Amino acid sequence: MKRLVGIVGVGQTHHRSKNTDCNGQELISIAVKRALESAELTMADIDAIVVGNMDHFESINYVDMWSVDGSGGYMKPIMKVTTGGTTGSAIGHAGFYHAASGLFDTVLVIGWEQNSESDTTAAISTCFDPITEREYSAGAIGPLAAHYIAYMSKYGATEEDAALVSVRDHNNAALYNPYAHLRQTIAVEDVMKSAYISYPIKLLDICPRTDGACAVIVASEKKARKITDKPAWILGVGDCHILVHLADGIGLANLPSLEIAARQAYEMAGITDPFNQIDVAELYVPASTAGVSWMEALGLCEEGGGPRLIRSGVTNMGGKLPINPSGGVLATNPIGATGLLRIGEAALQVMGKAEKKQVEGAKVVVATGFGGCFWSDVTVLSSLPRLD
Amino acid sequence: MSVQSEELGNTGTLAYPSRIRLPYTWHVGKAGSRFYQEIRDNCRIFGTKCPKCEWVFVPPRETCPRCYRDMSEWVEVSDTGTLLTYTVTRYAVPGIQPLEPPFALGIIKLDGATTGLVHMLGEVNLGDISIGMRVKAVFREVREGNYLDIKYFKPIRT
Amino acid sequence: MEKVGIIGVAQTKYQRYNPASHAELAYEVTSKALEDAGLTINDIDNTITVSNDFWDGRTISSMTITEATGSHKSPTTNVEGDGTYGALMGLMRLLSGLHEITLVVAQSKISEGIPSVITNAMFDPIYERMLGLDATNSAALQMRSYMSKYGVTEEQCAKISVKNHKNAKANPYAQLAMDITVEDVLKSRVLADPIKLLDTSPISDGACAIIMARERTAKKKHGKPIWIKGVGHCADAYHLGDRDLAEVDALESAAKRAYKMAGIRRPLKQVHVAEIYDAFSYMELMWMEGLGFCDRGKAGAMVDSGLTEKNGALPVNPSGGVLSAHAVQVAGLARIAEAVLQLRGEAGGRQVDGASTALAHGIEGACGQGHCVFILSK
Amino acid sequence: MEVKKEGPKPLSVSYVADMPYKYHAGHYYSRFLRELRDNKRIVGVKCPKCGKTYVPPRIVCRDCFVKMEEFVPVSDKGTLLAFTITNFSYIDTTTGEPKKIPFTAAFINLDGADSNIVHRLEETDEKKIKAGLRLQAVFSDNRTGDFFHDIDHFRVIKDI
Repeated sequence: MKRLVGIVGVGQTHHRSKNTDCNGQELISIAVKRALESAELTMADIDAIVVGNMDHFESINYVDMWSVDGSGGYMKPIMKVTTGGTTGSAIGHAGFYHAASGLFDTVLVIGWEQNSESDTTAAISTCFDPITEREYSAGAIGPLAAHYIAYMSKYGATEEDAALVSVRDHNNAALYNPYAHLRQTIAVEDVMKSAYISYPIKLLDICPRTDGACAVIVASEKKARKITDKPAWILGVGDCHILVHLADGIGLANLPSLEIAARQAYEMAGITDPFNQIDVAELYVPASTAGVSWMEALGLCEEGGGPRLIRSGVTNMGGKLPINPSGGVLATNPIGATGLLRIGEAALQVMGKAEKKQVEGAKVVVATGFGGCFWSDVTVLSSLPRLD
Repeated sequence: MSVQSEELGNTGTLAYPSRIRLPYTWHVGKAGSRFYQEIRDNCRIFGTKCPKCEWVFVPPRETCPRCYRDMSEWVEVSDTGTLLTYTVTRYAVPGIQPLEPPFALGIIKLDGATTGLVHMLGEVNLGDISIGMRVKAVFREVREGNYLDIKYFKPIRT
Repeated sequence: MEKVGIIGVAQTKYQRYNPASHAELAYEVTSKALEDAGLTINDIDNTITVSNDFWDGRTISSMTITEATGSHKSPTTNVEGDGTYGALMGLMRLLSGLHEITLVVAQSKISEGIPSVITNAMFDPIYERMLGLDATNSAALQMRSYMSKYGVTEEQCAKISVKNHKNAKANPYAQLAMDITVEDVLKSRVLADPIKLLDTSPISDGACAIIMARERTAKKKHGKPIWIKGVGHCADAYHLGDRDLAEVDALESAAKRAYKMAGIRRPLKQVHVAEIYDAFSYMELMWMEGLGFCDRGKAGAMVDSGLTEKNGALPVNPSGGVLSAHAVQVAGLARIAEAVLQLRGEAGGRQVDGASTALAHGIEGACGQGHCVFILSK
Repeated sequence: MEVKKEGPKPLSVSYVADMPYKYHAGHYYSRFLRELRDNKRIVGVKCPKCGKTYVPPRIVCRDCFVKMEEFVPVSDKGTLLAFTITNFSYIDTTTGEPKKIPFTAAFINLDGADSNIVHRLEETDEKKIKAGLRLQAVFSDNRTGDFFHDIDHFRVIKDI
């Protein structure tokens, strides 16, 4: 028998580029306390903990053990899950499975990163094969850029389309999300005028590096209903981690891992018509170009339909399918927390607790994670326990 | 610059020598900053006390690791204490050790603290260390606001 | 708990230098475990990998073995920690009812890095790390604390090394199989007293994989599934000074949870063989206490009685344990694999007669801060 | 975090984490590195089932999940698929020193290979680089078993 599992609490720090006044454990504890508070729980109510980040970003080994002072893991079951950029979504899913297994009722999930403690680009370079790739691999921008070049020529997408995504996300962050890291409104010209990082991707097309943490409380159906009258039910999860070599990411048509993970999550959730069934999406978009092209991997539009959707304004606040009301990854990127923020923000939407970023009547929200070597995770949340 | 691949023992395969070498700047945080500043500026050692379990934690923390309660009460503890356990490290690991081996490490329960503080032991014959020994902090002359501002703990007569 | 059975296990031989790369090791155990279970990669509907970015020398090091484990072909995640935690994550996926067959793969190449440097990074960078702490000298602090509190002797700890290295002689996967005496251990080079060279585990490369399935599938796919009856995990405080290092509260809590699930009230009687994480000789004694095989402080006497020898009433580490092969992230998963072989009756020269319930145990962090306990049964 | 409380100025602790590793090349990369070093030859490995050739060679075919054992040479010429010119400095983790910039990371499909490699393209002028360019490996004279050195870089060639 499959068990229903819901999110009952969400907490996050005010994300910043450099967090000089708290250490990692203190950062975690801010998010955890806010999550507990939002669910009106105390640490005594927590049965198990999942934590995740990227080891070499802060150079801490066995972070599950180290985190105990901040995560509340003393004399509790705690484990670490790490999958790179998808860490945040992977820990969210791990929390889901903790409760869905029937082994634990109330599970605290924590993603965090203090990127300012090291040189993030250098740390990212250590993701790549030390013998055949690391020397010239500073991130995934190259393959992302190549992909968008191909997408532009095939479907008539433009750099301006990507700029529209960037503007949408930055402005959502600025106008609606007090926790976001970058909170300045921008215009398409600002994006177009910013310097190329790797043609056609420009500075304002890419995500920042952020210090921050997010905590989410996941509970079994019985517990969830006791804690709140409006849990965010996790109806679907999917995870697909496809590649080993960065260079092989070049040949990918769109993002197959997202398509596969979405298929898994939609099937589980009973989503057959994503564009019409989904009310809001919190997408892990590492560059605005991906914000144009990856919507089709999620089944939100036909092949090549990304530019049409973006230009129409459908994905803006007030549109039929607002994407990233929180401002998303382009505004806030504490890497180990980033994917969990998508899930947390999605949960807030369906719980009706998203405050200024609330999309009225949001019932079904999809959240995604991206990372590793073109890996994807997809989560479907809803205020309804099932979609019929 | 090139890397010289090496034969890996007699396995017939190669090993590629490299490293992950990166500078880090860790934020000490609120409680830790005050802890280090008191040591640096005043040679005084503080802990924080949990309102629930009443443990005094050194180094101080903002949240009780046991009860997950906020701790706002600062308590000065003594610079003398009792040795709970110790070891003498006799092997060398380049890059991570503060002293040439052999060197002694111990866990010291400072008078007034509930928890132990791991630190080095100095001014002591390495064969004469014993559990229960009374020790006192020796502060560095020039202090920088880090863990090594306490140079080591030395034995005191009881 | 719904029944989940282990239907495939595989290990490499553990070696000081295994010439295979991470991916090659992972592929070896993946394909062997599939063979053991009589499955192909297409039967696997989700995969858990186990990694550690420090030991592996790479960020997102699970990426290294994605294709070699076939994890790119099914829903997947990666647990960073001991292999027992990976198995637990795999178990959860099956218990959710959303998956049928889980592959769990752990691999380690400890010989690539410098263990002291890597374990130094377990300690708080703003505090204790600057003292040059590592797995060995922190364990020495614990061993001394334990011996002093309970009057356990270095000889009693040495007996663990003697027993486990002897047991390893019957384990074709073990790295350090040898006949040594208590005197050899006591006279071996002092690393961080009271820890001597022969109290420590070796540097090992190796891998382990297990395949588990929900009850119906397990029965259909395999003649001798080994059932998971209980599991528990728990963490102690982080800073060494916050803990009483002579005590095993976190392990006791993890074990109690696992025992309760498995209906075990008298572990000493009801567990027939235990594979536990003896990274250092003294740890086996402490973990026996945390697992409730005896009262606190009494494990030394229990070992003196010979009860944990291979032909004793409760053989502990008939495989030779971690002291005989320590591929770090693998070591707990290897304990599960060994327990499965025992319960199948396929443990060869290390077979314990009549074992129908076994315990497997993994640790996490410094001085056994975290523990994970599995109870398995025929 | 958002409210600055009265209190001492927060401190930080800085030092270098330095972790040496001897990465084991394993059976597949060892063959790859030896062929480069000893014979100036780039080898891949071919899947017995689907026939795809992977460079660098690896144990298992991504699609077929079968063990690959047939090593095959591929060309030292290939096609540029994509590139990134890195002109901001970051720490080279293999030395702890700032990386020499600018450098162009080129994603290359070697003739005869069904997978891609990443290496350095000599050219760093963005205007002179575009996907589709034909490239050739430039080998070092003194080769040491290092992919990033034994092939020093790739150069643009006039070739169809």
